[in-house]
Amino acid sequence: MWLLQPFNEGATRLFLGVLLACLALVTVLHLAVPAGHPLHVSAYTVTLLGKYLSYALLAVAVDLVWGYLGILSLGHGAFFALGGYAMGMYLMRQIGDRGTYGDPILPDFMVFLNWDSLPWYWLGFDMPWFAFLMVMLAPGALALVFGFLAFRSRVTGVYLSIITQAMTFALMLAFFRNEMGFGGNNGLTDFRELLGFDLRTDVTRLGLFVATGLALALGYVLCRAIVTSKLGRVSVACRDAEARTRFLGYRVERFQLFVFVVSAMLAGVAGALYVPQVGIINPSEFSPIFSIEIVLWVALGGRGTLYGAVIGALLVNYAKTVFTGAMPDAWLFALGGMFVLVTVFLPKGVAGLLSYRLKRKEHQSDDSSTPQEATS
Amino acid sequence: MRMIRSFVPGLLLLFLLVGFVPVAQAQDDPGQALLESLATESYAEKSEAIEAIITSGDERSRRWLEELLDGKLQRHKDSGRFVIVVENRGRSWPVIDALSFDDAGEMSRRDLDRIGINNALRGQLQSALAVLDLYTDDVDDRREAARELLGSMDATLVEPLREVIADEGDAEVRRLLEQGLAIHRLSEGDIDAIAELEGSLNSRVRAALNSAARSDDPLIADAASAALDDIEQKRRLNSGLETLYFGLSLGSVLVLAAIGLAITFGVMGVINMAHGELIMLGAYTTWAMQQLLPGQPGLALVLSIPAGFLVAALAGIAIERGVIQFLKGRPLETLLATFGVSLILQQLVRTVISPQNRTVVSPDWMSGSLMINEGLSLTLNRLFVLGFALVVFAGLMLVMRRTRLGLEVRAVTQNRAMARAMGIRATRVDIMTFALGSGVAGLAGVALSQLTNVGPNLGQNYIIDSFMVVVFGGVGNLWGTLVAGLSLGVINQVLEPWAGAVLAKIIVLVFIILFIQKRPRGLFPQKGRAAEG
Amino acid sequence: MSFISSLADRDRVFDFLVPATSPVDVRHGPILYLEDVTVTFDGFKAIDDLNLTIDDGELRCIIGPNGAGKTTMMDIITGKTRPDSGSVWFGSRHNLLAMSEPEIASLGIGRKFQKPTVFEALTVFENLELAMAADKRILPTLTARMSGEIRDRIEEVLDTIGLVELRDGPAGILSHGQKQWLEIGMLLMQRPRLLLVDEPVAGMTEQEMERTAELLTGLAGKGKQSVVVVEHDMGFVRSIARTVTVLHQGSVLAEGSMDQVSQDPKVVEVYLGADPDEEAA
Amino acid sequence: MIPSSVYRTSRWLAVPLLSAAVATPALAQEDPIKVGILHSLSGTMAISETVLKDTVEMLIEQQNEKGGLLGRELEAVVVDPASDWPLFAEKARELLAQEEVDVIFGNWTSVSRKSVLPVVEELNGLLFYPVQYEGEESSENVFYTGAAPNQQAIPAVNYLHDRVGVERWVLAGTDYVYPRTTNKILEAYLQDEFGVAEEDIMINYTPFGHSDWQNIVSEIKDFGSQGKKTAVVSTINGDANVPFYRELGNQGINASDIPVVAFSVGEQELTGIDTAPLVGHLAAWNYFMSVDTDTNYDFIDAWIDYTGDEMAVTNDPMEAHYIGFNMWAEAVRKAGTTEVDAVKDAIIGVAVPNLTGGYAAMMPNHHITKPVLIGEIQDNGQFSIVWETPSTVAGDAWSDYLEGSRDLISDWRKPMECGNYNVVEGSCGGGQADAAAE
Repeated sequence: MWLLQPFNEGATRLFLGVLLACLALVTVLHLAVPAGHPLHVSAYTVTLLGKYLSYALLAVAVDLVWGYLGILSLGHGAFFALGGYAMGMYLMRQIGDRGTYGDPILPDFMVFLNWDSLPWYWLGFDMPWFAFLMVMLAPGALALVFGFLAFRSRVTGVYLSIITQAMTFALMLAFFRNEMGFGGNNGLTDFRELLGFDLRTDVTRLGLFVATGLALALGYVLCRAIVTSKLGRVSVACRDAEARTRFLGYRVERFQLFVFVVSAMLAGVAGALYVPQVGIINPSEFSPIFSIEIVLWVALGGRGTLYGAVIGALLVNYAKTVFTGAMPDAWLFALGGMFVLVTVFLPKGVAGLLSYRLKRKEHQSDDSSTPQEATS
Repeated sequence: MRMIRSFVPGLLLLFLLVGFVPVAQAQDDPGQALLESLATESYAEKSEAIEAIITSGDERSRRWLEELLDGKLQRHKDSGRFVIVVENRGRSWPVIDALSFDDAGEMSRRDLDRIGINNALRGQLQSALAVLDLYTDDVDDRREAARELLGSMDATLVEPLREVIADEGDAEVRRLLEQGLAIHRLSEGDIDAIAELEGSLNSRVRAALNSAARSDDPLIADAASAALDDIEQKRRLNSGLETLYFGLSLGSVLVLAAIGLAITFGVMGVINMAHGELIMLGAYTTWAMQQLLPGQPGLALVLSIPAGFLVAALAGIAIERGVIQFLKGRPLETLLATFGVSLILQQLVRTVISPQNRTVVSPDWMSGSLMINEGLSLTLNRLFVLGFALVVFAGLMLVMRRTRLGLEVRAVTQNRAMARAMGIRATRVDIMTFALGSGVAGLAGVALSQLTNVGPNLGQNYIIDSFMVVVFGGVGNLWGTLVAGLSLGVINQVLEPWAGAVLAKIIVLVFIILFIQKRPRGLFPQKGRAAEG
Repeated sequence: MSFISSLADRDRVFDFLVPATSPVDVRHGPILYLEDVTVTFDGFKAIDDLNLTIDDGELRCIIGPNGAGKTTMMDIITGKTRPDSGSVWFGSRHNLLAMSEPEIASLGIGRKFQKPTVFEALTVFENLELAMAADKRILPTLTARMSGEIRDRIEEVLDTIGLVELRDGPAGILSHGQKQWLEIGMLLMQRPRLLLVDEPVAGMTEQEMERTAELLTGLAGKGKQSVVVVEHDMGFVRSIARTVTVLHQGSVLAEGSMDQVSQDPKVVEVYLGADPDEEAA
Repeated sequence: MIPSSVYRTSRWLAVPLLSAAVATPALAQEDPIKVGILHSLSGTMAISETVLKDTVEMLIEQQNEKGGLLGRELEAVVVDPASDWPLFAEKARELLAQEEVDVIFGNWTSVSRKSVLPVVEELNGLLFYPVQYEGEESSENVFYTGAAPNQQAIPAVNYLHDRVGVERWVLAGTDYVYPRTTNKILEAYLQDEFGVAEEDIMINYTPFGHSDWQNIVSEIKDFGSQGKKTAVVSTINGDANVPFYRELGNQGINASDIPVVAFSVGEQELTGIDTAPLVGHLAAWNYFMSVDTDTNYDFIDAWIDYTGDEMAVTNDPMEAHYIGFNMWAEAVRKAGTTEVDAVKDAIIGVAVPNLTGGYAAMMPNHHITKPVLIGEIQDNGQFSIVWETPSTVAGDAWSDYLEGSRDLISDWRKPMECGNYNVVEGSCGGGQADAAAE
């Protein structure tokens, strides 16, 4: 089966090995090692890592379209956020009558905006299966419509990038509006429980962390399966010589659409896993700057090698955590400097370094880690 | 204005007396008493005191009233001595004596009691001063005064104003005063007054008519609303023009912000995320200039045009040499690197200057608005920005089309290798081009400092819009940027009144997305085979 | 004589040269038919009222000075460029102007670009794999598996184009000539009914040119492929040409055997008068 | 910058990715009391929040000069949530779980508070929130030292109606929860109390950082020319104010025609504006730098010395932190420990001097008593106080003018211990119930 293909690759096995090992390690260190012991991993760290992993999944999704399809999406934050909102809406409904105003149905913000009933698009989100379906469908649908329009009319390169940006920007403004019924600027917060588990207990946090890790693993395998399949090679073909691919009889726009939608859904899942761990979702996730940051993770980790995206996401966000805590007044210098230095000195990103070692083992991703630019 | 009642005779008296009253000694100075009466908590009493001052006929009263209006008239807590604060920033202020107007050294703000006024008193003072101004020789002051008096006249003013009108030379002033009187008569219930007010677009006239339209006397009510209707007719046209102006002005801002990017990004293909910060630098240059030249914001602003260009251009060169030159042919990496640069620049400003916004003063000739007619007036600062944007654009076109640099730039961007072969120093051209684009960004900053915050976030607010405009117009096409900017601006402003600010912006964005579907290469795509593939 | 036999011989060896069954209807003669085609780029007439007919199984050479509209003509046939007016028919049933590139390609029209375009990030082998005639919809592509038979065919083509030892290297590292061959190879994998070959021998050595010449002549034939070659290199054209069409300023200047056209004074004036080598460069 | 950060840098960098959780040994008695500061030093909110960080650091410094608290040093733990709301929650957790701070001073925007709230409640921390806000909230672990709507908006409107004779109202605000709620309250209040007609109220919302006010200002101008005295009640958020006021000035709307009373514009914001055209426009706060008391002058002098900037200005949220910090210190002294529950109980009823010459007391609903001042903008970027409430006003967590919250009260004293007690149903509502139950 094509889904199992990736397991034949050394690199993928290595990646999965490391990832799962880390999951196990953290779990053990958190549960088994007593608090106060230097090796104990606190709930704080667990949640933090969980957040990183969800970002990593998002980065993988972006790398799939950017690295292999050559589509620089500056709007993937939108799919991430939509997934997050779908999850957030479910969590809001779970609050039930424990909200400030004790309304059994309406979330607090609706109560004080004097809404007397749930808007139609909130219906069904009290059912987990529906909500989780929406986590994938909502971003998927957006990607489908948007992609259909864009690819059909052969919008390419920077033009595509900019309209993806316009898309997420428009969505951000829309979600800021209180009339939209998504809590406006405050977004959705004060979550209580997920599938009956109290979100404020460490066990749940650990659970979410592990779940995110597994989701990342699955997402990674899925993406590898795609890029190692013939379809993956067609994607690379579209990326490097779109016209040629057409003359070979491939309907480029459909391939682009397919990969784009898959990637959007992955981003949605990432968002859904992100929200319960950080405890809030608000329109700022739609902000164009955030979407650009995602691209930065990928570029920094190494574009066109999925594991590079993971490395990039972890690296940048860990750095952010450390710097904002350690040098609150100067951390932007550090982060900014990091971006500059990496681009200038590591053209292939961090993965560029590793790929030398992996060259022999893994041919595929190494070839495609030297793509021609999609823009200009 | 009830306050003005009864002191008009005093005012006139005051003018007869000017120069005849001997300056009394401080101790038994009646002025001291007059000012004492101001030093009270109750605003009612203050208002009495002000009337007293006006009617006193003391020649210094005008100065007192003005200083009171500016909140500069203050009282020393311990000595009870009245002083006029010359400069009221910082901890201790230079002052002069309120009676003799002699220098009285410095006083700590701790020891001074301000004689506060509220808007009611402010109104009273303004109309009082306005009445005085009616007697000055400067015709503009008189017109200003007459305008000020519109809608704030009462019985006691009628007679004196009649006389004023009688020997007033300037038609405009006469017209305004007549109108003012008419408004007064209307409030007295004189229906003929409406005839005089007909067709005036002045907002105070409309206010008067509106309240008349609500009056119990049906005749007046009908007449007033009739008058209002045809005023509304005129206003509709005006507000149409106004909206157009708003649109163009917003558009000009977009153009300014984007035009530099049209060079660095459109022509060089560098995705310069630090563009916004270059704009910011320009704005800060303006601020710095005004710090260097305190008291003459106008000159500072003019000087900061070249200065802003230079600073931003130098910064641009630094970026090009320091980062971008290593990223030839990797446009996407430039996005990454320049984003880093933008973070650094922002934080740099926060640390070196301040995280707070900085004040950039608008020179007098740029504040206020140009009155086309009483219903339509164009705000001057935006008018200047609009003009500035067009000038910058024209200049840029000239550089790109008519100069050697422009030629070389186009050559290098079209075929680098060939251009080199023809002996064009490509690297030098790169530097120049980037410097040019950055410099223009700096100019944009100088202009924006007149419209919005000058702070570390200035750049971020414009970077997205800038990219939108450039792409919408068609990458690499300056005309495209111009048209795109202006049209987006107009669309936005036309939508805003009925869609609201947020929705308008959303609609514009969606419009851009759909438009790119129709024309995947923007408004003015680069045509021909070169653009294929 | 030996030439013919070698052809026949090669025919037998390369059974993959037998074209894929294509829906094209050639019972009424021509396989490609352009009528009154005109296209302009910003006012400049790249193609001016062009009429051209290619018969089934024919090998046609098209020559003409730069800017004569050769490449643009190919763009039109393959659906990349839409003409302002005129009609283009593939066989007597398919109106190419109403189709997208992929549709046209899957009808059995293959194209080799002037500037060789292969997928540089992919290996030579993968390039051929993608080119191969197969179900090119999404899911089949996603789940496609490499069968032994496919492998053999790719191997054969690799052998033909002489890139066997480079099969696993990225196509990006190939020399110009090798890329030309790879692209021709991709055409062969496509098994088209009509091949449009744009400057196939640019940057090739003498031997390579010979091989190409043999290959192309071998391809063409009734019931097999029809081949349209655009070429500058007069020597090469002479070596393969049966019928030659001379394009000038977007329309046909002359048509006939190489000798006929080379006598045609107009042609001599606009084209052959100039030094062929210079043209080829 | 801060010595503490240096030492934390070294420690942080020593941390490998996976064991980022560093064991923090249980604090011995002589260890310093840790005061967390959670204000954005970068991003959009840095403009307003950085001074608050400095304020708290100054207060800590002063306290240490006075010998600290309970004989222990105070130590500031500064982090930068970078105007990123999820990051606020993360940083709050870091402060409480990692740094184990005893109290947090922080947040500006409502959304950041909402994002921090669950964390603070879960880890049972103390948060002092210094900014005027929309109310409709009362958490066991949060102390609201800024103004609730009834401490700012309502009195301001009263002033305009009674003293200025305003009959027509423009409620203009940035589109987020604080303006929305405030305007809802005001709308209800105007209609109930003054019988203002529907058509005499114009409500307008704009996005964050809105910079093009041409249309809106001209609409306001038009709305104001209907023959009734008109005023604008502005809940426009910090950054958008500069272009707004500039546009007002340029379109020739001066304070005597249409006064604008702002709830989010203080001395700090005015430093970014050329105030000459704005003289006479109003703001409602609980403190102005121009307040004429010695405590205030001392505070200002200390601030100027601390920042070394002669032109440095103070503003209302700074006073809120001043009050909050002193209240906390007082409560700690009273409780004899920094242990959260003890401090929480001890602090209710604590009264400390404010900067306006009175006292601020902590109410059972975790809001404080404040005087309300109305000031007019001067040409030197200061406000001159034109009116103030005769006595201090107690902050009301739940507005009496909103449907949902009319019947709610908050009292964190035993036995009620409830943030939203419904007096009609006589029960402690919603989530607070199980929170209290724990």
